[in-house]
Amino acid sequence: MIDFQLTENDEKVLAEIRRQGLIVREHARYYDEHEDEFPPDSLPEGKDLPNPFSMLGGRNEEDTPMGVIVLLMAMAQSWGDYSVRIRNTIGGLGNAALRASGTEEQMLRWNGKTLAMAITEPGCGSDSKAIQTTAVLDGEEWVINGEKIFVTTGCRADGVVVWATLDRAAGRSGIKSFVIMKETPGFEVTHKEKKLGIRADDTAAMVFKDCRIPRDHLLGGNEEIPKHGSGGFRGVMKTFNMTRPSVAATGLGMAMAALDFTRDALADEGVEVDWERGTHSRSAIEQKLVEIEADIEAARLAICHAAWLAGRGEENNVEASISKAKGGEVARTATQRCLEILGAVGITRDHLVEKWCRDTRITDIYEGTGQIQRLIIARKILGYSSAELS
Amino acid sequence: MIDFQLTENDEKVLAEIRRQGLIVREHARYYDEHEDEFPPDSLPEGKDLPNPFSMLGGRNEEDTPMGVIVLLMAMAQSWGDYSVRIRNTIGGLGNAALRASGTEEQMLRWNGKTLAMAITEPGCGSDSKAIQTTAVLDGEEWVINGEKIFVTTGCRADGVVVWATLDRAAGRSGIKSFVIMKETPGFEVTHKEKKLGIRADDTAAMVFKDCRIPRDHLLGGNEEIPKHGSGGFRGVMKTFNMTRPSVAATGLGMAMAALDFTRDALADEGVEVDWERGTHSRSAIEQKLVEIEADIEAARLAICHAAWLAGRGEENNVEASISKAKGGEVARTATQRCLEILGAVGITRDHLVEKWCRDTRITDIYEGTGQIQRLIIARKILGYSSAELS
Amino acid sequence: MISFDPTEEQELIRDSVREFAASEMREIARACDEAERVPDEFLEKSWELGLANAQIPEAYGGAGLERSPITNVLVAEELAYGCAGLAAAALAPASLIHPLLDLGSEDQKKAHLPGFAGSGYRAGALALHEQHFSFELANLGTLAEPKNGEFRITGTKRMVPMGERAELFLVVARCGAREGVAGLEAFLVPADTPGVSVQREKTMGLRAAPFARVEFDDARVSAEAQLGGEAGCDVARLANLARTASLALALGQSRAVLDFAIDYARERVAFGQPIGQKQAIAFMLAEMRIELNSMRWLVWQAASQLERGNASNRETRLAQTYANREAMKIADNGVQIFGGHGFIRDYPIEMWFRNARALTVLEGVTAL
Amino acid sequence: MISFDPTEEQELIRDSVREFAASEMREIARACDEAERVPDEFLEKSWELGLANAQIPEAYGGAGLERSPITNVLVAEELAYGCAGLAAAALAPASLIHPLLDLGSEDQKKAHLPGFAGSGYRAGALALHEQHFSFELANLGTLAEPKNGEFRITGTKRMVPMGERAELFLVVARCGAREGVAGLEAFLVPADTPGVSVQREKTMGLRAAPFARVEFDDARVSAEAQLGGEAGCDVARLANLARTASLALALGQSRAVLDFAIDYARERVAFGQPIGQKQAIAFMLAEMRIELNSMRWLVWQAASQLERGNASNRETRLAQTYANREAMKIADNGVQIFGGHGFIRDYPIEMWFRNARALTVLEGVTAL
Repeated sequence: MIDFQLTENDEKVLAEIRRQGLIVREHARYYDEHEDEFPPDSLPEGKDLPNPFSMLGGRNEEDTPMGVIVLLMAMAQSWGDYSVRIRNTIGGLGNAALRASGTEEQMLRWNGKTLAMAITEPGCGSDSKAIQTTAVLDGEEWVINGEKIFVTTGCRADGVVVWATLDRAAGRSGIKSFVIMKETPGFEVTHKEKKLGIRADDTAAMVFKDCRIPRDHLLGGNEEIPKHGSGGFRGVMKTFNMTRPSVAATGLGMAMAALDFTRDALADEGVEVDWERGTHSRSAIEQKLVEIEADIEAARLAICHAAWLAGRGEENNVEASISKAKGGEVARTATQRCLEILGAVGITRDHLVEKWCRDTRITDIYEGTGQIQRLIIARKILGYSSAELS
Repeated sequence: MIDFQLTENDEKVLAEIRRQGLIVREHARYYDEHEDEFPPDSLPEGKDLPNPFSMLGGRNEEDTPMGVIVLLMAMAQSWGDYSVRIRNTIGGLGNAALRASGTEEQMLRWNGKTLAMAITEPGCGSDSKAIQTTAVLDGEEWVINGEKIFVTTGCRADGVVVWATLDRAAGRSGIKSFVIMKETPGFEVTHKEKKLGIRADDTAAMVFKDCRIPRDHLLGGNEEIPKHGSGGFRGVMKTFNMTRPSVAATGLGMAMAALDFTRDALADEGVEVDWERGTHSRSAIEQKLVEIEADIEAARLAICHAAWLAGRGEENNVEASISKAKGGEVARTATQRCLEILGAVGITRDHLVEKWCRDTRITDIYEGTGQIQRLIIARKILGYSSAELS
Repeated sequence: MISFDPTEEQELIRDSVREFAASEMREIARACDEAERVPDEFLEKSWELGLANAQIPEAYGGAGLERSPITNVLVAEELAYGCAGLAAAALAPASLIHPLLDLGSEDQKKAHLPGFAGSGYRAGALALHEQHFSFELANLGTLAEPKNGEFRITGTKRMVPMGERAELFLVVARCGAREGVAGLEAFLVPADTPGVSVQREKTMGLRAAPFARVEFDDARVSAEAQLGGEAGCDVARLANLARTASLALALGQSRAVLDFAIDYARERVAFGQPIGQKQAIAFMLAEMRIELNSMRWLVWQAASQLERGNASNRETRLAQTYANREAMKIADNGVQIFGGHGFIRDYPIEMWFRNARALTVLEGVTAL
Repeated sequence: MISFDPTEEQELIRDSVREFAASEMREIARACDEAERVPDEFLEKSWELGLANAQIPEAYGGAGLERSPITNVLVAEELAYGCAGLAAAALAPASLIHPLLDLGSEDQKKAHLPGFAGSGYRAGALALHEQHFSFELANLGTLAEPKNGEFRITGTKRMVPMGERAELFLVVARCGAREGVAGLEAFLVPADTPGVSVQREKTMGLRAAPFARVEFDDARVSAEAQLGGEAGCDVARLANLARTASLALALGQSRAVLDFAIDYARERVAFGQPIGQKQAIAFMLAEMRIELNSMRWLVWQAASQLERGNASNRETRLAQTYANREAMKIADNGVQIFGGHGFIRDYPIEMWFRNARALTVLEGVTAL
């Protein structure tokens, strides 16, 4: 049955997250301005507050499916703040990779550890097949050498899932991912990046220098290099199809925060959208508010759709990219337009909108830029290989 | 001196064209609905009206330079109608080519003849180096073979400037242009295209079958094929740098007509822009009107700038493409947005706005699509050859 | 819950309409557009399929399919994938039938529904739009004055779908002193009522569907003509049913443009390659695909609110703002991808461009 | 006539400012942004160049360059090409000087201009913006009440450029009963007037330029403080001088972003090619180039109207609508082209992004 209405159970969970989000926000500016400090693992105010994820227990068939509600929760969480959380219990992107591609034994072994994901290198952005980091098997150990940047939660994670190539000549097929824990000799986190936004967030640069890890740290365990073009890259892509909608959801939550602030601030000054009216009897600002809200809603539904497909185990390659492309674009433009509406006072640091505008700017860049997503979509709908359309 | 104000002399000429344009408009719908008929060479109402071009005599140094005023006149003319004119005295695009590349003798020989320009072929749109029409020298005659489409004024012109290749292997360098007059055996106009807009306009498809023309019909007279890449194509490009702003101007004139209609119609219903007010005290419709007007003004100035450079004999390759890209985009989107504002009644054929919306849709396509213009601009600013950026 | 899953029944209906669109619409669409007429044969076939009237309950002689705005979105998308103009013609009666089903009194249903449950196509139409360029439902000017137990209707309605052929109009008019939408009511006005005159509209797009200008010059109808009876009806809901239906047509229209453009981009060679292999074209297509998705969920959401009996003002306005804009952009870029061929009528796309511009400014071609 | 030709003198000025931007601004810009301060040394050098005060007539001790809003557009573009934040700091005094030149009474010029014609940087600032999110000149709330031959000024001004350092404010306030812009006047208020308090603003962008929040709590100034004397002044012109100046800064800011992006696109290799050879990136750059041109002519046109002494309401609003939108888009796409590097502060572009967002919502950083 096609439906778009959240149940009471759904609303209850989301309301709790938003309530906690308002607490979290009290700390958001501080950690934005003190980027050398990490937000605490948990806020003292949160001690007696329920964990919204634990509230997912008592759900039934009429409620929004798990795959979708989890992303709505992600939106609600970043609606509070991107970096500061009541408690930081959610793993990094590496944990998603572990869940998607790890063996059962591996999932057990690293259960409870926070794993970051290290893909990007100074010389390669969205072009993951250009990866220079190497993994060479030496006896029962892999020797890893290379440099990674833009590793989210890289400073604070317990370990990192690192993409490295077994054979550069094999292109994408030669790329495998490895779990490397923090204490491993030869693994060094070189610095925390200074950024436009999500400043409190931990974005690391790291170096691997003859870093040796046990043979069974290869994620999934398959050491074979598939024949060129036969899709050994698929495991990685499978991860993306779960993470892309999540990344989009996180960005969109901040855009929602910006719109909510803007809407409330203007309502205080007497400017409010009357939904019964159309363009011909709206003010210019009301029209802008409607347009921003429509964009946000479109992105929200695109994210829900991609997640819904994933939750049913259906192929969602195109839809995951759509959700990321749309979500990334809306996250940044919606916040920019909120500032446009709010004018001179909006760009002061009296309020968080300017921060949300900076924070959301990453959404359309990391985990595959909007351009990469469009390439993926275009190839699929045109039936082209990456050689035919690059 | 940087200046943007039209002089009284300027205004007088333009006002006269607009006055005649209002007469012309009375016939516009008829010829749109009767596309098998050609608008007359001159309208009877125009018999005693001055020729605005003859009004350009008494101008002085303070007036807008000739290169620019001529394009403002083109805008004012298509503001009346694209196809119907008080009198059809202006030559076709072939005449511009003749002026730009013809020898003095050729200019004299075909003086007073209307010449169309035949470039596009069924297999090539914006890709002019893919031209299949051939010209082979046989004694003192060229033998032309090939098929051309989208030849503006091709049905009614006295002759056509045809692009043909002397040597396909030479690519662009092998392409030359030839003047072929209507009575020439082997030259047949096969049909008048049925179109979305500019329906009264004469857009021909034609075939050349062993069509023989005297050797001196080669425009410019230079039979040599320049070495690959040495820019034998430049003559053609030079033409474009004059015609691209003109084509943009013609499209923009119609967009101006659409905005004027929309503005007046809404003013009659009490909706009017107060220029002293900003976004926060405008209605949504006023805001849209301001945005459309800003776009139109931007395109108008880009066209003026490209023409101004051309008039001074300065290189205007990038600016000509900018004027065409901007003009083409604004011509179509402005008219589309006017219809959006005018709502249900706007899309009826009671008014001309729907016609302007159809008519302007060609502006971003012919004489090089907006995409081709962007390629040209990008190559230039990035310093890339067409091989490096294609 | 949030779910994107049509029911099995909805999927069956969608498949059959998809087939109908492929076999009965595509081939005749261009000729109908050029001739500005819809063939009776097509209307009769559409009627047999129950496109506009399948949700009339059995009690009134209908097929008794579940009343479902969501099902109707699916139907409208598939039909408009065939041709938005022909779709508008086939679905026009639904602009009266569905509001009547939702908002009519028992007496009104008894009186009017059986007529639309018969075996031959029967036109009826919502008369909503008016003469003003700054038309807006809340400012609508047609008046229904109660006098001596009658309503006297005066005003000019524009762009009434299938207006020439309609036997019954559902006329939205201002009634009483209240301002805005709250002051509006709808009236069932037979076309042969004295004072009603109908004149064909000439339009830019959707030419296969004949629209009409309908003048009401002191047209008198009985008190029973007021939709919903004495209590009146929720005109906001009526309008949202109509708006969302137009948006559903925009979905199918846009999907078709995307498919045309994909095929053309794969076939058309320029500069030695199919143009689809150029990022500039490929990205335009990706953009269309992205927006088509986004449009669809917004429209489904609005319909889902209507199906739940909610007002759907917000959801409809969001869908309208977004989908109209994007549908136009998709058609416009479709033309651009076709280049010169986008401008000539030997190729399909120019008709779809005109249909897009027309469709996206109308709020009352049909109703969900 | 329509002409795009700067005078020879304007070209000379433009060249020298261009050189100044290259040698004195680019290198220190990032450090100033991070420290949120502008070095005195820079301000003094900018002062020596006469950026803000060269048009003060010789009679008041100035350099006596021709008063020309067009020249000032050229200057602002070049300065902002160096850094919009530093440009705002250097040009802030012009937000007071230029309106004073155009609209001040003879007495006011005599009293205040010599102070700005001296050899050391002297801050003065236009106090225009206010506390409301829906701020709009016509609805401005600061009041100037005439009482006992004085004006009593009450209100909060926001985002006053160089406000902490300013010795004199030009305060726009409502005076008298007339509504809208017609009811506004401007007042010369010394910073040490009792009731005036100044507080540093923390901002998203333009951090090199210290902005301030200035409160006027029953600040009393003499009748002579009203700009233009008893007759008052044309606040619409004053506002247009300020708006167009911000737009001129947006030109230089956008041109710089384009140049950064071109260089990066040529250098950065991905998928085996410089990213500039990809149409998706190349077309973004072409788009920026197109819009940069269009912005520039619209801004020049507005300035040209001001130079002719015309109101320039329409031309300024058109330029504002267009240039603010496009400047933001250019900066936003600049970040996108830089990808991950666009987001980290080791690369320049993130600062330009913040400056773009700040600049394009302000109407009073300086004045032409």
